[in-house]
Amino acid sequence: MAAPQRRTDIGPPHYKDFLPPVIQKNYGSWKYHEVISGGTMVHVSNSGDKIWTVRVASPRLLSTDTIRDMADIAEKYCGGYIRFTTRNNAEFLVSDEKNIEPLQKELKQKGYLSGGIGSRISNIVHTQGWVHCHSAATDASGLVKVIMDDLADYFTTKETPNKVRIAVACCTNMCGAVHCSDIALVGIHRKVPRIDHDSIKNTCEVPSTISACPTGAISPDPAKKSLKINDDKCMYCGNCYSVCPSLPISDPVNDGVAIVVGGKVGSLRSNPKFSKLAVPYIPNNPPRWPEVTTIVRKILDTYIAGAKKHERVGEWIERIGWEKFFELTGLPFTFQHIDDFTIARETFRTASTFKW
Amino acid sequence: MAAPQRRTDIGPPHYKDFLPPVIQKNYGSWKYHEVISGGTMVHVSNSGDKIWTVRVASPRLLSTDTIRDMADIAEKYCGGYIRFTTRNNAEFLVSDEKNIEPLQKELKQKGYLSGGIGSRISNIVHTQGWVHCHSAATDASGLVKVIMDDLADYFTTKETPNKVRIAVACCTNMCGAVHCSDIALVGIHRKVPRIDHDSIKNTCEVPSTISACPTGAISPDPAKKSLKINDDKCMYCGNCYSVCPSLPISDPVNDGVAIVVGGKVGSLRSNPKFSKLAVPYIPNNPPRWPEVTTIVRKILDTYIAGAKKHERVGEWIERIGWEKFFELTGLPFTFQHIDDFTIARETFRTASTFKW
Amino acid sequence: MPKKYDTPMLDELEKGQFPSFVTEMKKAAAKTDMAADALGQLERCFKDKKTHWKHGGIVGVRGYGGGVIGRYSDIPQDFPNVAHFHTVRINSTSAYFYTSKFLKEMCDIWDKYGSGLTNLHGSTGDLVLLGTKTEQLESIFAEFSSRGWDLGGSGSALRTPSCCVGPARCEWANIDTLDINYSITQEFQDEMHRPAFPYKFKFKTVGCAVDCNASIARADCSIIGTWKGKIAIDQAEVANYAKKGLNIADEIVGMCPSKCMNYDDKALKIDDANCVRCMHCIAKMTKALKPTGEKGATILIGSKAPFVIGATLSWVIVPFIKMDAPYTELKDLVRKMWEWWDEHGKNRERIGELIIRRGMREFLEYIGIDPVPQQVKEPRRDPFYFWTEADLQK
Amino acid sequence: MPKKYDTPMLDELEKGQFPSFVTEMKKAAAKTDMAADALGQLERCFKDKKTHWKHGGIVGVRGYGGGVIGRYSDIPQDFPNVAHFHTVRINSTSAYFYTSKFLKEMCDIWDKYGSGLTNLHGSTGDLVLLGTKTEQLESIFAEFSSRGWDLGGSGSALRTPSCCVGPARCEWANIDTLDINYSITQEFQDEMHRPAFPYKFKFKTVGCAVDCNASIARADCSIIGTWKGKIAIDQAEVANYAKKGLNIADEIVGMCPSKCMNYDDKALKIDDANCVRCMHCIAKMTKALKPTGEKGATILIGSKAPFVIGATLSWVIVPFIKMDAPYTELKDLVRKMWEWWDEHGKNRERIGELIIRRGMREFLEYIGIDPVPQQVKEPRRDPFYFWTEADLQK
Ligand code: SRM
Ligand code: SRM
Ligand code: SRM
Ligand code: SRM
Ligand code: SF4
Ligand code: SF4
Ligand code: SF4
Ligand code: SF4
Ligand code: SF4
Ligand code: SF4
Ligand code: SF4
Ligand code: SF4
Repeated sequence: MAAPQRRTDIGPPHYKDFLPPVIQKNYGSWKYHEVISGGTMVHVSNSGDKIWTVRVASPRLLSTDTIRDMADIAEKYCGGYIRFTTRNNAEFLVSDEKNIEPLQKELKQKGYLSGGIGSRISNIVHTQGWVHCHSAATDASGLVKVIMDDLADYFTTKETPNKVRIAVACCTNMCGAVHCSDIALVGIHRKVPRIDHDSIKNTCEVPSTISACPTGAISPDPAKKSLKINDDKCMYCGNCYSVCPSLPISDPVNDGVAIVVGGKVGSLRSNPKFSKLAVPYIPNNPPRWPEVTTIVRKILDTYIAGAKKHERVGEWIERIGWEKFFELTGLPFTFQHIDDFTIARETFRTASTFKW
Repeated sequence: MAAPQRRTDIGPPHYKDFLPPVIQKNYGSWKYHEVISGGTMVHVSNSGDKIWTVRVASPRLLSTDTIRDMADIAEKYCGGYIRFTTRNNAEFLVSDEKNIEPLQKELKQKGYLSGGIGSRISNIVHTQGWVHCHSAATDASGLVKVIMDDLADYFTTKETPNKVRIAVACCTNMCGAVHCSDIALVGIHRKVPRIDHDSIKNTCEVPSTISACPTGAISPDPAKKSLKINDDKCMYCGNCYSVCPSLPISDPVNDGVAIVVGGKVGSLRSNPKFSKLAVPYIPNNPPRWPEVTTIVRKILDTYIAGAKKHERVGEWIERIGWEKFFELTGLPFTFQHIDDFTIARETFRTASTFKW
Repeated sequence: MPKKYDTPMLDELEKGQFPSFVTEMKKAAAKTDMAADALGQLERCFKDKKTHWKHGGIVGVRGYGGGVIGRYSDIPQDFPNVAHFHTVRINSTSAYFYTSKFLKEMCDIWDKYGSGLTNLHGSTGDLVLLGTKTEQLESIFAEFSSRGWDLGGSGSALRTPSCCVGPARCEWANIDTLDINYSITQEFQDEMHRPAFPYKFKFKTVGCAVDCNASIARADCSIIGTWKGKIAIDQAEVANYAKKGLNIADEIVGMCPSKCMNYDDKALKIDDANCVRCMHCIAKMTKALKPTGEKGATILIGSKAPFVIGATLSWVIVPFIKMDAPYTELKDLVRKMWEWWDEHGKNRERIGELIIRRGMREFLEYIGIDPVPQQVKEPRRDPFYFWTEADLQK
Repeated sequence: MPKKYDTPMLDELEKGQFPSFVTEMKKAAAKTDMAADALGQLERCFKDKKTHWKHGGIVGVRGYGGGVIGRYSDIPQDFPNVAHFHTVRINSTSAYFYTSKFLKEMCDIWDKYGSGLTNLHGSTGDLVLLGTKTEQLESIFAEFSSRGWDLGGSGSALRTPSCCVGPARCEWANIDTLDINYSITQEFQDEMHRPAFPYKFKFKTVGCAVDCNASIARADCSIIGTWKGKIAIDQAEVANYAKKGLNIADEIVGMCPSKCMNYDDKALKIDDANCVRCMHCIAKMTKALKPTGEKGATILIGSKAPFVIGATLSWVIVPFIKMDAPYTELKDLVRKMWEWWDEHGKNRERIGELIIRRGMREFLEYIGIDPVPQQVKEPRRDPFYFWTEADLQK
């Protein structure tokens, strides 16, 4: 096979070429939708046309075998049309009602997990972890797997008060939407980076390394032609390592996972919110991180028991107050929970109105 | 008269020596109070005892003549007991119901203005201004006088949806509670301080002057043995002048008054709030600052027309939204309204939910 | 007879309903040269649209480092009697209660040694005597102190503490604000009179969250009375309020910030565990509602005016502390705070700014207070934080 | 036949209901050496509790400065087939619609030149091909580009824009998210492929404030569809919802953030002037409520992950802009923003950080947008602010 002719700056193909005919016809003219089950919904257009969506979970990390299998299924029931969601689920787009049952059956039989639609837990937005990133303080895919195994019923059938968006990022670069998720896990370090004085001059640009440090802990070390780190100022964020490979920070004993909660991005009812720290540190305990799944489950159960219908995790917590969140979940409140970063003072309680 | 014997570190006299007998008897045992009129209320104790309070306005700046006159009145009707409030009004404390009417009559006849109790405008907390301070960008007593003249009916009789706390500070040192008032005025500058290079070495401590600048606009000028100011960074706050007399900043043409609104300190219904900028600048126009009184009146009228009962100014604005506040008051929204100081980003609108 | 100045601009400020400070100044100006020149210079300020006062130098009384604010005219040639025009701060009584006897004595002294002009009171709470000359200061101090009065604070020192009227004439006081205020003031006389702090320090005490002394906005240490217990409800009085036209559903239940109230036109119920003690319902239905149970205070730290990092409100350090005389726990706590501040504070750095700069952890650990969620509105966002060796060992 | 490793720890992750990434890796490992070594090295990471990847160097295709993430093992001696293990970012289609035909072609290419492992999709929205060697990059690029596909962004460049499903399958889209996304991507090919910005730049477009693409949290430029007009109410459908058990008072009216709804068990009313268009009522009663009037978008700028100053959400710059193809107004605006950022941005400074550093005024003036209250939650607190000579003249 001769190498084909390369082309540049052509951008992606036009989306129209990938839309099922019923979507092309009713584009921009949808009237309403109905959720049929945890994994199936139908959208009805002003013309009366319908399109059914059958959503299945994906580990996101897919082999070509699995993608080919999905393509085959799409050909069989969907005229070859399939899409992926912004949370990495696969959606089979069905134009013909009578294809739905056989499709669902085949999916089930092949072990696909259908769900994620409606007031449920959908897939976990996540990142590379130990599968591909040099920066990872924990694994991402592994955490996703163990959490979703534990909560799978909430993906397929059981309902939560509102959607619960979970995210995982393997370091504080946060390549997911961790900072605005209902429940999120993020890999963290707890030790000062080690300095490889020998390699530093060749691998690192000193000014950008210094300015990468959020706390100003790094300064030049002219004697050694290297850098110095002020241990007292370092909060182990790892940003210096992102710009300078000679400052490795990962540490098998002290790295681990933090849990943040209560964020959201939609504007429904209440404005978008940042996630806030619930648990500062849980040790990495692969392959199944049992402490993590236990705590995530505890937070979720407490939310389900306490929230009003339509309340997101953050809305529920803001209604009851953070002091109640810690009381009800039994999670300890520590010095790490009190902000000391850039907008710390905006988080201090400037009122005597709180709950005992 | 021989000089009396001085004593040191004795502190103030014991408060018990200044409490009327009925207060001593019922101290800590008050049951409820009732507002009788704009200037009179009664507190009833668990024992059934009562104490009436008749409150009168004070310009705070009092001559000894007036204080003597108040003392005389207190002797006549109150067993000599009088107190001042945290907002500088005078309170005549009456134990005998039959003294109230004659007291009110005498006060009226002598020109005292009784009021400030209940859902009204009370006295304006304020500062020295041109009467006594070197730092004043505007006068305080003058502004208080013209505003209270205009709003006197709301002190004496008319009601507002809730208390309206007004404050005036003559510079951004804010020796009043300007930063947490319903409506407040603050004197501001708009020009970079002038540097008196000759006197600076004798009058100013260089490091503390440099660190007084919130924006880091000041740096040493070793050549001149003086200081330099980076004009682009200076926001005319005047803090450098507070620590260094050789950096005069006042400017008759460009100094003036800013109006901030929506602050409060109590926790009722909503937490304490900072005041926020409503009008960045009004020129000093003594003796009666007509532009200022017009705008204060406009803000007040808009509040009275729009607020629900019990809503403070800030609560009303937060309910309708700042965009509506500017629309309803007709005040222009300018670049100065957008924060660029330490917590600026917390004030940016991180949602698409606003009103047109 | 003091000199008389034409004051056409200030005369405009004698018009109108509200009592006029110009009238007050004229009264004093009729008696003292200082007040007369103060009035004349003020007219000049109005004309020139600028202040004519210069930075003050250090003036005071023997053995004290504060209590007097030095003030000098920048046009002494025109107004020689205010060439010096210093302010004397007399430490007021708790909640500003006075007898006519004292007030008259005070007036006599002030007419003799000063301008005859006062502020009742200054923003911090001092009885402010406005305008005298350096050479009078010792006499003034002797006159007052011999009668049992002392100077208040100024400079980098403890400032005159102040409080709300509290138990003296208010049904909502959870703590004895007057006594706390008095006791603190007496305890820390040295800290008040001999400035040795990095910057000023202010206490303000109030009996409840209504905060009639603006303590949360302008005190380095705000002491706010509160309770742990139920709000007792007198249902008959509730019915009375309803009868008299209070719309309980809208005005009370609907405005409760924690939505912990319920009213079914017959009985009012409060879910006390979820009440945040905001005081709204109690203030609007004082005859019907009364806090019960344990009384004490919340201690908040850090409020101040905007320099250098922007205005702050005080924030919770100790959610609840018993406040029984002689308030030893509070005083010990404050001493610890000062120790830490003395050690780390920069010149002109308030304690709140220092906490923001160095972090709550260091402060709390030093003063021996545990972290609790009541100290924050919400936990931190960004997951960057410090660990000590002790934390890692755990 | 690729080498097989023992993976006792990873095997644990094939248990459980949720589809397993380990199973996926094993499928690929059965076919390619690269995937096999990736699996082996991952097991080692699990055992060592640390990553075994090193910082990437710069690798890519001819004429492009991005689109490939270099990746190297730190134990290549043990896992030689992942000594290089670079990622190729293929620019996905708007809203991730695919045909089986394309997917199969993609798989064929990837089995041939790479590990057979993918991410559908990366967090930014690329079709991520996970793991190949430097020498394969040109061939991969040729295979894809000859079929009409191009690389996405990486480095200090425009990143692959993404959007929600919008008008393709959602009744709430106020703007044509797919077309906007496509048009932006095509317009700025050079900015995507030849990194020349101070740092990365991301666009995310959504049809309404529900924000199904998390645009407000992770896009330097968030484009959010909205409307100016009334919410049309179908009262019959309202009644239907009530009949079916929706508690309209509690679940809809009671949760409306602007309290602008009213329901009296007969008719629902909305005070449209006070609606903030939060989408709650519309989402929960989709058959009954429909926005009408002018459609367009709100443009927000600045969201990003926590480094260096803490996480940010995008904030409003332009409250309303019409979004008709070819979106010239938007594109011109963006170009202006970039110009300003290019001029002032430091290395690794996102545009939002730059605005925070230099102030909204300079940014808004440069791009020619007026200040309006919609840009802020509330006006500033502390009354320190700049004036230009022009301001003073006014
Ligand atoms: C398919 C997808 C868009 C896409 O372009 O891929 C999508 C599709 C729909 N979303 Fe979404 N949302 C999708 C990601 C999101 C996200 C983004 C995210 O999770 O990162 C959000 C924001 C979450 C947040 O606020 O943190 C999101 C918040 C919502 C909400 C708001 C929930 C709430 O009340 O807070 C609704 C409305 C509702 O459920 O009533 C909604 C409603 C819908 C509707 C009903 C819209 C419609 O009329 O078609 C669609 C089906 C709902 C469902 O799955 O239950 N969608 N939706 C995304 C599916 C992800 C997945 O696989 O689960
Ligand atoms: C006398 C004084 C205390 C003192 O130690 O001097 C005082 C006394 C009372 N206050 Fe106050 N307040 C006093 C300053 C304050 C302040 C502080 C300030 O203004 O700087 C506040 C906080 C204002 C704020 O939040 O910004 C204050 C906010 C209140 C409120 C809360 C109003 C609200 O709903 O937001 C109440 C409750 C009410 O009115 O229902 C209240 C209620 C009361 C009561 C009814 C308390 C009682 O049961 O005795 C007293 C008479 C009320 C009145 O004047 O209408 N008092 N009150 C102060 C009188 C100042 C004056 O001359 O006007
Ligand atoms: C007299 C008084 C205003 C008044 O008319 O009532 C006053 C007057 C001055 N204040 Fe003040 N402050 C007064 C209460 C306040 C308050 C309010 C309070 O204490 O409740 C504040 C705001 C709260 C706070 O502490 O932050 C206040 C915040 C300042 C500041 C800013 C401090 C800061 O940390 O940002 C300064 C500047 C300074 O310390 O150099 C200041 C400085 C000054 C100086 C000493 C001027 C200076 O720069 O040296 C003023 C002397 C004026 C004069 O010539 O008489 N004054 N000052 C108040 C004291 C009277 C009293 O003792 O009762
Ligand atoms: C692949 C991907 C994660 C994933 O598994 O999906 C990813 C992977 C990396 N990101 Fe990311 N980022 C990815 C989406 C994101 C997102 C989410 C988004 O785009 O919506 C964010 C948060 C939003 C934002 O832009 O702030 C994100 C914030 C970062 C940051 C922090 C940037 C900052 O301004 O703070 C870094 C650090 C850097 O740029 O040096 C980073 C850096 C990296 C690097 C290149 C590591 C590095 O330090 O050089 C990672 C390469 C991993 C690898 O070896 O494969 N990545 N990164 C995502 C891109 C796939 C794609 O193209 O579709
Ligand atoms: S979150 Fe950190 S470790 Fe994970 S992919 Fe992104 S940069 Fe790598
Ligand atoms: S880990 Fe973070 S805080 Fe520590 S030196 Fe590096 S950049 Fe600075
Ligand atoms: S506010 Fe400023 S000008 Fe006024 S008294 Fe205080 S320091 Fe002086
Ligand atoms: S006026 Fe304020 S901003 Fe300007 S130089 Fe002085 S301290 Fe700095
Ligand atoms: S603060 Fe509370 S206790 Fe003190 S006077 Fe006000 S209402 Fe009464
Ligand atoms: S005190 Fe405040 S929070 Fe408590 S019940 Fe009354 S209104 Fe509600
Ligand atoms: S963001 Fe709005 S338009 Fe886009 S898919 Fe979600 S609900 Fe539909
Ligand atoms: S869109 Fe939101 S703000 Fe508007 S009426 Fe509906 S719930 Fe209320």
